[in-house]
Amino acid sequence: MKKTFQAEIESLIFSAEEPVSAADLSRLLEISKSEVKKIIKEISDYYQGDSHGFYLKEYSSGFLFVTKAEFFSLIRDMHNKKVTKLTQAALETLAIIAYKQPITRAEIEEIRGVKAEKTLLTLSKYSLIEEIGRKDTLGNPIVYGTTDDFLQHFDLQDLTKLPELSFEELEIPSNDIENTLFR
Amino acid sequence: MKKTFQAEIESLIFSAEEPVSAADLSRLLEISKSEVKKIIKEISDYYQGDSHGFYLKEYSSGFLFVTKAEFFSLIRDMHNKKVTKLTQAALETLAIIAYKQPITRAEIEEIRGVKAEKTLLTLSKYSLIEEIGRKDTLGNPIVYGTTDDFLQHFDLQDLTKLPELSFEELEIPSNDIENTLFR
Amino acid sequence: MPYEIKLDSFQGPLEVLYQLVKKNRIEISEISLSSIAEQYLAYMDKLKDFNLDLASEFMVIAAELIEIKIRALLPKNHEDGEEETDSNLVERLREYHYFKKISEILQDFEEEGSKYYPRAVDIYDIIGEDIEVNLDIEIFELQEAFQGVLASLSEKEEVEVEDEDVKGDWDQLNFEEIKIEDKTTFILDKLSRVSSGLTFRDLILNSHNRMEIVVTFLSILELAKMAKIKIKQDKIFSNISLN
Repeated sequence: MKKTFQAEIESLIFSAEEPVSAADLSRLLEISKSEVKKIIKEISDYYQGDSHGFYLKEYSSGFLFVTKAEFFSLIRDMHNKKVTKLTQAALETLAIIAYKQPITRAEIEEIRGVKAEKTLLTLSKYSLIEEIGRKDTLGNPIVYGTTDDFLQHFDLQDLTKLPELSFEELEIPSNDIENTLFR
Repeated sequence: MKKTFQAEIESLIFSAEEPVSAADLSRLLEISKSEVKKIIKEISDYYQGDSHGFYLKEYSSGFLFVTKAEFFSLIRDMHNKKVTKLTQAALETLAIIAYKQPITRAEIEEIRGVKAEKTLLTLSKYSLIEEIGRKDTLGNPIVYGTTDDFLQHFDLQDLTKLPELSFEELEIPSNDIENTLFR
Repeated sequence: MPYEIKLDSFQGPLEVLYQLVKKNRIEISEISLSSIAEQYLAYMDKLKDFNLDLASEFMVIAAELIEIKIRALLPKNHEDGEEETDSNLVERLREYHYFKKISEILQDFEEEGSKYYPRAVDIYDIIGEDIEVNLDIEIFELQEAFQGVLASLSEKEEVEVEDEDVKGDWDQLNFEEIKIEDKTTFILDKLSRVSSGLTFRDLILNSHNRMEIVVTFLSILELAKMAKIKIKQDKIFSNISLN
């Protein structure tokens, strides 16, 4: 029987902490990228089956084995897993960067009306954003963009999957008013 | 078709930080231990197959998925070119030891709410922690502390140079300490 | 009633305006903004005692609001015949609103994205043989991890309180109620035994949960109020020293 490298690819992806790209696998196994992709498709189909608790998930930067979403609460309960959530300020800043990248700090501050230095620093530390260059204006300010980790964190395959809002969706809600100002 | 819990068991073992015992699985899934063992045998046989790169390994304290020995050099090639992050479990455990040393395994497990046996072993292998003595209580448990390598890795002169705790960071939930104080 | 002031995650002027728009259930337009100008100014008035630097950021928007208000009060000059264009402020607020909404959607995505767990055991355990790794951990990660643990501990504590079968093991971690008077006595006692003074960090170093840290902080404020100690902080987030 012809050797298919399925087991090799499984072991490599399984041992990885970050998504593994088809290009990396092709290089490591010295087989063509199309061959790698064919095998990945087979593995992927295979673990989709109901008898498996994890599957091969495709990210923008490659493939990673992760547990299926349906077992989320079971796993969380048993393993006492914590869920990390970003703060409102972080989410808003990320939203702005995601939609307007490349964008400078001053431009972000203009939109949010508050200083962004600390938030940008923290988002960089967590590899959710990165400096992607300099703007060709006075002072050559740094411009920021989102990273692969950003896509992974929000379960987005690529930036085109970011939500778009229509005019109707932008109505000020009238029922979920929470007055945080004068408390 | 009869529901067999194979997928649930796979997902739990796959996402575990420490080996998962049949007793734990039986309790959590509310099925008999013999049922669990039967399913584990099936999963185990299944991954022994040549097309798989990892298998279910039995430890004294339970089961874990690990890669097959034959792929070791391949995996090493992939990891050699990359930097590795500590897993969340290892990172938290290291943090607890750093800030609260000397500390026993039981105390660490109490704080994190999960077992710490393998994690402590891993951190010891990385020379980040070591046994620094015995506690003068029942059973004289081992107490752990950080190593000189630890200080060197983080470029710290001594333990008093560990960063101070602040409560204005990304991951603190929104009902954070500032709100509690200033509302 | 005291109004909310946050130290760092401070609500900027646009957020204040946005919350007022929500609270008053009005549209984002010049006409409606003019109706809430007073509320904004009233809020700003209370705020300005706290931080002049922040107040100045508020001032810019206040000026624009006043301009809008005045324009709304003045009789319209219909002979102009020109379409009124939205002010810069209305535009900014709409954009702010847009990203607020987007960030809400992102929050749902984040929730979704957090449902997939990768394998969690270390590479060592998976390969079963020694492998030379280039460990990449930074000190801030350690700090964050510990704070995360502390945070989840205090959440757990809340749950455990309701649980009748709380195991005695918690005693070991001193999870009993911490009283302010006990803490103030403790702080004074500790202060009396050192000559160089103490920092807030010294006092919370061995805290078992966030509640204890909060109590420590409140105790310090209490002692300062009673003029029993002096506290000093050079800038936000720097250490607080006690004398």
